[in-house]
Amino acid sequence: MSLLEVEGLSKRYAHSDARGGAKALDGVSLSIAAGETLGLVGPSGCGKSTLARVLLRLTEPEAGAIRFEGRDWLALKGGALRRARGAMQMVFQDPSTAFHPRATVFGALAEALRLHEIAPRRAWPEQVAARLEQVGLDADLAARPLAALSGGQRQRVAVARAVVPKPRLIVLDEAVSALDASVRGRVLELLARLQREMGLAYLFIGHDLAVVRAISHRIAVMEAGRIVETGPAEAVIRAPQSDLLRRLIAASPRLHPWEDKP
Amino acid sequence: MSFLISRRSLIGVAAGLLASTALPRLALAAGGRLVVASDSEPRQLNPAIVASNGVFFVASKIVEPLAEASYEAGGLRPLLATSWEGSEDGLSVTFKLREGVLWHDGKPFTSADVAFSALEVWKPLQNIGRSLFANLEDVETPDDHTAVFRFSKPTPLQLIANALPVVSSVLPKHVYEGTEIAANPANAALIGTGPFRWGEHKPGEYYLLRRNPDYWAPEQPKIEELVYRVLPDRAAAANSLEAGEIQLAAFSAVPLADLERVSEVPGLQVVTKGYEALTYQLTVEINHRNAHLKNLKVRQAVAHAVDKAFVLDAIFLGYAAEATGPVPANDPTFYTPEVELYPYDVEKAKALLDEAGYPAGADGTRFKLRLLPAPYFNETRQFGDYLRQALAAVGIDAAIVANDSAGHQKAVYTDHEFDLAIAPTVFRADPAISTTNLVRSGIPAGTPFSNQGGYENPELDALIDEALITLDPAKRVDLYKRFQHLVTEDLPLINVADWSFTSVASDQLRGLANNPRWAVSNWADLELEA
Amino acid sequence: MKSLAGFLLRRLIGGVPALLIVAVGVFLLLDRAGGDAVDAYLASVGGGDAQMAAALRAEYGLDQSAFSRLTFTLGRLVQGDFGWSVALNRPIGPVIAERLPNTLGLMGAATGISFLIGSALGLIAGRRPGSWADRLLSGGSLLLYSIPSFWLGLALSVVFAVRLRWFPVSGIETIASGKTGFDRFADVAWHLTLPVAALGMIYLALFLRVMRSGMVEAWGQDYALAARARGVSERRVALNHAARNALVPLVTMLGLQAGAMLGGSVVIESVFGIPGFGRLAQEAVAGRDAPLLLAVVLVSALMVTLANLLTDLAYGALDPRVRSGGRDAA
Amino acid sequence: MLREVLRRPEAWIGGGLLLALILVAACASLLAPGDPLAIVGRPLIRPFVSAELPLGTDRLGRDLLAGLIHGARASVAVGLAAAGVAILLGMTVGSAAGFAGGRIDEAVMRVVEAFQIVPGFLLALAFVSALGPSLWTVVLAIALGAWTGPARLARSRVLSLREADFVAAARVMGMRSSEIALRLVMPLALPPVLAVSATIVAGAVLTEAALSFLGLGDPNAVTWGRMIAEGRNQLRSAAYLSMIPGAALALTVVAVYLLGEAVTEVLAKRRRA
Repeated sequence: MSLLEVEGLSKRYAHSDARGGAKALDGVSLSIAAGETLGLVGPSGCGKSTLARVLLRLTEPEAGAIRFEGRDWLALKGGALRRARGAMQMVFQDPSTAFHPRATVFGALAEALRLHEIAPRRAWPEQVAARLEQVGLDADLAARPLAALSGGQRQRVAVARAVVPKPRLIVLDEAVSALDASVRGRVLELLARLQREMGLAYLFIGHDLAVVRAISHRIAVMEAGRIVETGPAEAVIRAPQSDLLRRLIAASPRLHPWEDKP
Repeated sequence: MSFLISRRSLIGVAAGLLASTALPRLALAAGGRLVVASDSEPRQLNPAIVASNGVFFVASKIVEPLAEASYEAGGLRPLLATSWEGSEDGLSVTFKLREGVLWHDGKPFTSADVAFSALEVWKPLQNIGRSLFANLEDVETPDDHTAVFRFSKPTPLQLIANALPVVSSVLPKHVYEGTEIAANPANAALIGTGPFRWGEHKPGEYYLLRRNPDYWAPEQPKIEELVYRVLPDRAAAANSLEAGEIQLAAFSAVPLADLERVSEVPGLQVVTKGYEALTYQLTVEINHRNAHLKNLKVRQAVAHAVDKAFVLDAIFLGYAAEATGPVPANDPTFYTPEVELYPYDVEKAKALLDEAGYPAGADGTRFKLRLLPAPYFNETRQFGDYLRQALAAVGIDAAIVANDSAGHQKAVYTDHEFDLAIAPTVFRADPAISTTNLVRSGIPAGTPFSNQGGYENPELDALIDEALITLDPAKRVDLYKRFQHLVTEDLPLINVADWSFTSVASDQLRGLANNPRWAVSNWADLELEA
Repeated sequence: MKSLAGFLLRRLIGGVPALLIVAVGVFLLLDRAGGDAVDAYLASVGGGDAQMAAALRAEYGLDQSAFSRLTFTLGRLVQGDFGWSVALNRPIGPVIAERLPNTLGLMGAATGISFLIGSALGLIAGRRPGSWADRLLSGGSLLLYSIPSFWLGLALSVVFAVRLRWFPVSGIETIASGKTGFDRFADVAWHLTLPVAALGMIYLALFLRVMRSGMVEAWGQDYALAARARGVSERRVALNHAARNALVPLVTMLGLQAGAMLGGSVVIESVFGIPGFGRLAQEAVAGRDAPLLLAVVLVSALMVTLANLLTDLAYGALDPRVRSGGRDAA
Repeated sequence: MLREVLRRPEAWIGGGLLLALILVAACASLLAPGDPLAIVGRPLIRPFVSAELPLGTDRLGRDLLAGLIHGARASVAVGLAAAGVAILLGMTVGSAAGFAGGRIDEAVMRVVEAFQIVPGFLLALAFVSALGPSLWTVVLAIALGAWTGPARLARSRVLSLREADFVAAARVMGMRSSEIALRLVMPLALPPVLAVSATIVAGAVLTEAALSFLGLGDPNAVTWGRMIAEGRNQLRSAAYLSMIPGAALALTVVAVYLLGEAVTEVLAKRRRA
């Protein structure tokens, strides 16, 4: 049984008049198994981010069903939803906006520890240090404000924060797009290591086909709110079925940015 | 004189600088335009319907009464009536009317106009006439210049005569007959027999009246144009006078505090005469429903707590006299000094309050009251501030409640939501016109300037009723002297000051203040000299 | 052009709910006040009796419920009829037509003059921040900004009208002067000089400060630096770049202050005896004349809405990045 | 932040003046014991003539200095209370609308608009005349005209912050909405509103004075506006009656503005950094 099962998800844009009542999501169905990475590609505005927001219950769909860990995910409300949220986390594209502007590294991680009651207050410093080490950061950074960190460091903190509640699935919404190529590689490495260690599943949203291919087991292609093609990563790239994917491949001269695919 | 020259040359310079717009102000030649300050614009300007000083100030120049007040013996000067005579039984009064008088539209003035005005306007519509003419049954007109008023009950001629200047403004029958009188367009563009004709009214700015060339008195009026400049702001009136923009500010439009300074300005004069027949009294109205104030000792304490000398000095700056009772001392007929007096005595006031059973509390306070000063004159408000302090000195905590006029009318005269109120009541030459109302019981709620304090005194009521039908003038006067005594003895209200107004005028004006209702008389003989 | 008209129409229609809220609010407020129109009338005539009061209440419709009076008044307003003023005993439409120009003249002149002088002085102050001219102007404007306008009005009146007699003490024009055309215009301008000065001073200070800070900010911007690097004279940079940049917040301020200015003119009208909207509002409240107050407030609100609209248009014209979509964050 | 503000000379002057003023206001009863409206001497004693009454007396013989001191209390209290009510009301309504969004936001903004298009002073005038002048009606009347600015500012800040990634992140982490609003969003929405609070306080002090000038002040309290209004009739013969409180008023407003300016400048610098 899949970890996440999505069926017929539909959602209109919030300001429907702005885009002629177009649907951001139009009957999206997909599934992700435990420990699996599903890559999601598509042009900007195709509904990828909306899908991410719907999955994370940041916005509600108009139709469709989501089963997560065998539960009706959309039926969860209030306190039950808050407690269940730990199982599905998210890493945002821009690490500079993903934290409260005045937060310190310690504050950001401690907050996650507090919200999920992972550790008692006195254990926080030790925990935070461990978490930082886990994502390859120096424990001394804890006292620094996030604003003082580099983009890559911040994104590592974001990943560290996301794994605090021991999630089963992390939605990575263009999580490495804003990073420099060299930094990007190392963050992808980190993600892969965490997946191995914690048995995480990823929904990896990206627009760079090469990056998506490198990290994903399977790839889904999205266009105008619909999934137009799904399949194992290599197979899909080798034999694209949809026009969109063909065009994406054509636009990607270098489909091997990262040699050693795990 | 040199001042005048420099002043003119200065204006000249300014005028030259500013496209010569200043010139009309200088065109103040003899018989020219007189500009007068007016602090309000009455919404009903018809003096036959609304007999009030605010209306008369403008309207009395256009619409005339049968007679005007006078400093001469008898106190009256004939206007539209040349003589009046009462019958022995007091049931009728015969007026001989002036001949050769024309309405402003050219029609002749006759007894029919008087009969119409009395029966259709004064008696049913007029704020004061409604009670005064309640017993008027009919007006007969044996000829064009005789009108006989017939009453159902004996009515003293003295009262009618005293009331004539206030209640007897005559309207043209041919204009008003068959119309809804209160809504007649002529109310906003008056037609009368007076020395001035209606010109125009620019709301918020001015009224313009023009000389009536066909006025019945020869060689009158002496002024071409009379302009009432609307100046709701009192400081503006003083400044405008000084700047030469207006030539007259009546009814104390210039703040008293400024008078001393203004009196020294060359070209201006301060006149305190001309208001004797419309003396205002600064009166403390008392709500007798209040358990504390129901006690005579408390009322006496309040009276003793007020330092009238201070009030006259600080608030009225000497332009007022101490009031001894409900009739002002300057009334030549009815006033008596033989009344109960309440000299300023804080200790006595405190003792009276102790006796009344209101010992001072730990903080020195005995009880609390609501004090509502009427919002009409600076002086009533200032007296409110003073009274609060004076009462605090004897242990009464009076909180001032400020209302505008509508709010005050409702709070005091309809809802009785007050303990003490301060009113500028008017004495109009006869106690029966608007003074006895202030203490008579049984007046329905909602009647302004009447006894709404719930005071009831059968003895006083009987006296008031008797005076209303007492024909003999001497007896009437005696009754009202007794009335004054009763009022001061039982203190249904407390009279603090008799206060007269002042006028500030250009010294080019001749014929100022020549009758006791001068500001609201017709100004036919007023002259403007070069 | 068509889109502009559509935009205007949308904005005006969009303002209707707000106007309705204003109308109902003002009506209910006056209804809560102590005393009604008849009380005000009786107090003004200084006489009358309860029977007369009852008759008048019936005549004025005051014996009906507040709700039915409100719907009646609103219904009439929708038909474009302001109704009858009980306080003034005249139809309201002509009263508004008489008084509005006075207030608009006062406000308009004060705005225009303070805008021109204020932004010019702001330009001078902002050209060299920290210079003695800047310090003098900034300090002086702060002081002006802090003086209550009515107090300033009184002082101006005493000095220039009473002492020097350069200007009239009060009023909007010479009484019954019979002037027309330019003469009348000059007469009104002469009468309005002091009130405009008293009202305009605050706004002069305000515009000066906004212009100055806009300039100061503009100096630090890339384009100003670039222009200076290209060797463009400081004067031209100041006028062409910095000043233009500073105009945007200035115009915004202009729109935001329209309401405040109308409010400020109330006090000035009282000091200088100008029969304008402020005095009319006071008369309406004093007379408990709901239709009149409603008319004054609604027309004022309409004026403010129009001023905001004009600002938006000017804003769009000044800064092409701003589309005529309306401002959300004021 | 405070240190940065205190480094500016405006802050020193403005803050010093205000501190002195607040001190005077707080100790009014000590500095001038008794009722400031009490009649203590001959009317119209000029300033600097009597040692007992250094600033002289008014028309009724009330101590001008006592009035000035107690007036400081009332004027400052009214200014602060009105600004406080306006900011609190504006913040609450504005941020509630921002958080709620949708129809509620739409409806609230219509109300805000309604208040914004009515000239505030006109509203205050009608409000106080209708409900009768007391310190509280005056405070409310002033606040009614001033709350829309903070409301709009707060709303627009909340609207943009609400969509921020860090808010989404907090929700994903299971933070309660109330905690998000109070701990994350409000502290960021507050500074721009506080930056305008100086203007609101100064405006409130001036509005109170203008209302008193038109005779709509609390009749049982001394305020500077009332003193100016009462002195106005003697502007020519006893100018000090309105000059002294007028100067005090202007000085207070200057002080508030100076302090506000220092804060605004520091905030602006921080934003640029």
